[in-house]
Amino acid sequence: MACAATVALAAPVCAQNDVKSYEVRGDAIPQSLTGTTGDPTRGREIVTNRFVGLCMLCHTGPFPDVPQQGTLAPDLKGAGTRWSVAQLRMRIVDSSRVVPDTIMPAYYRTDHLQRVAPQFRGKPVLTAEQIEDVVAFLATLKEN
Amino acid sequence: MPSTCKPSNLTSRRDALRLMGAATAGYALTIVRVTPLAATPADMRTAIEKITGGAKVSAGRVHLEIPPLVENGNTVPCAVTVDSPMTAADHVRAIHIVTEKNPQPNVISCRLGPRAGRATVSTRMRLSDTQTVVAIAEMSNGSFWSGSVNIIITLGACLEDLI
Amino acid sequence: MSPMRCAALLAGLLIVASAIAGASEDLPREKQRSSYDDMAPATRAMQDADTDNPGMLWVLDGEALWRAKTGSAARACADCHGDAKQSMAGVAARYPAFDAKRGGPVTLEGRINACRVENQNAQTLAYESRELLALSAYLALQSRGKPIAIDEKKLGETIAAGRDIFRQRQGQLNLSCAQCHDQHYGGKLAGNTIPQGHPNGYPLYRLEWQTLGSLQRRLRNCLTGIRAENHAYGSRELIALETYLMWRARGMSMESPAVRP
Amino acid sequence: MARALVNIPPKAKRGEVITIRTLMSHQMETGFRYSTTGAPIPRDIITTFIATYNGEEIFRAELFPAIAANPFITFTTVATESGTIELTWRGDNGFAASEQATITVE
Repeated sequence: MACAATVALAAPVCAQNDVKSYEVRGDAIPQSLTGTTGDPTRGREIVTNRFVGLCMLCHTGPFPDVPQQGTLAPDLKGAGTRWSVAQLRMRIVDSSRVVPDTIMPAYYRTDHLQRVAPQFRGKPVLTAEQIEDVVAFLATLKEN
Repeated sequence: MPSTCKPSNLTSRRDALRLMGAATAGYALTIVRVTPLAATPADMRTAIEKITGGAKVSAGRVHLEIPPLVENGNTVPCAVTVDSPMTAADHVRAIHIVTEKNPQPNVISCRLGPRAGRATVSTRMRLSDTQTVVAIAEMSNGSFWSGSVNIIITLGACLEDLI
Repeated sequence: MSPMRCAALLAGLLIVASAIAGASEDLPREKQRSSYDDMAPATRAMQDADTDNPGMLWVLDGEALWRAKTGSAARACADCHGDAKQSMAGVAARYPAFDAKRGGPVTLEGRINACRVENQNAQTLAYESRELLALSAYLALQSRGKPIAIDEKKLGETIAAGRDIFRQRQGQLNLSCAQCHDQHYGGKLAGNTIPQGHPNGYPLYRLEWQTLGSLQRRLRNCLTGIRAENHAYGSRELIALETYLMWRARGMSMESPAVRP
Repeated sequence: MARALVNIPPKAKRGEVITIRTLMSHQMETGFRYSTTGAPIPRDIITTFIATYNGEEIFRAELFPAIAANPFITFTTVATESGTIELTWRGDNGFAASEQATITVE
């Protein structure tokens, strides 16, 4: 019953502005946000670009060409072994649905946010295409 | 089971969380990321040739000291010391600092002589990226010596609005 | 409803709950750590020697402005306050202070401007102007080594309002000040050590800026970084945040003009 | 206001090597930046720094845009005789500033 009462509050998965709807199963989003598989090469560029993916600000990863990686979040090494593609997608789209108090921003959510700067309002951090590229790349990180 | 997609109806709550509220009037955010044109290692070689007039540069005698942890590329402390007795007969005439990837290779060119007593100068420079920095000394006998160091630059994590 | 759906909704609920409560303790005093302690030796050296500290260039300007007659009253700060080394010793460590006339907090910059308007018949100085930075640096220097002491009895409400802002998740990146500066200090955000964020050295010379700047400029930088709507200089929100941060740093030694990466 | 911070020891022994530390307030605008409207911001830097000791040049530096704002330069000189050390900074847009200090050599 408690669940039913909270539907309105806890339904962030909504097509709003640039965010399309997606289906969550457990801790995973099985379907590609774009309907196609992403490009891991482009994904690597996004992940390692501190102004686009922002990943390396917090995460460490097996990228010798990226100096000064963050230490606030888990090493991305082996991410593709630890998680399935569907689980990776969930964690990038909205990791707070897996770890509620995470510091990781939801990369594909535009609601439940406060005081967003005007130029970012209604926009997710990454587009559906970029997220698929990132997922495709992280899935290749098999080395533990 | 798929999650439903309902329009979220949180406007009032979000507004309540806005804390004292209002958007600031007249606020305009301008993010300026300065990405200057970068010189190349070839430009640095050209700059060195201009300094030396094409003379041979030997590695050694020049010590370029830059702290191992450079916290910001906009202000990098550096000191150059040259092994030299700094006598009238044998001294350093000039010390130059050049870089590989800054928009322009030259950083500073200093003229000194035996009156300096020691061949040591220091300054603070800007480094646009992780790169090699080279110091060149011109000796009183016309020979050129150099020392170099590769510097890793910490980039600021956040961009700021230009004020 | 399936358990799975329920779990998803529950997770959603938790987000809401944690956003509302945000209930962590204030950083305990025994854990307070100045950003100075995390700086590289070369950067510390730049702060330590007055002849190497670029912030002292503003202090020199401030000293001259302190003695300069200004406004239609043709009155210098020194005409009323005398030698700042005596009259202003420890003053900046008590700002923001409670202003009885306004019934609320006033920052050091706000006090300087109020004094200009009320006693010198001069124009206010803009935030981040050379003059305001110079005067505030000169005043703050007179508190160097003094412990920060905010009037928590009179400024309790402002401190509480600042704490709320400090703990509010905001911006496209949905981060609060507290998440970085209470919970993850010491960690590396890219190559940068996250400091506890104590304002014990303002105005300070930031290597990144290559100039002196106020605490409010720094706060605005952080808000920009998390892609949040910004607050205007001198706004109630920034003053509240400034007051809370100074209270949070109570007892710490003033280092102005500090040098920071 | 062209403020400088200069540190020259007021006293030295004859023949002693002294270090002169200088800090000059100047933004050192590189000429490689653009304003928010996309217009290039013109270069405005200090280009030359000269030190003289009783009128004789003892040190000179040519500065480029890669020198950080508020240029900091240190160098050494042999304390030869009592007198005046004069430091001069020159730059774009007619920038000129100088500082003097006296030194007593025993």
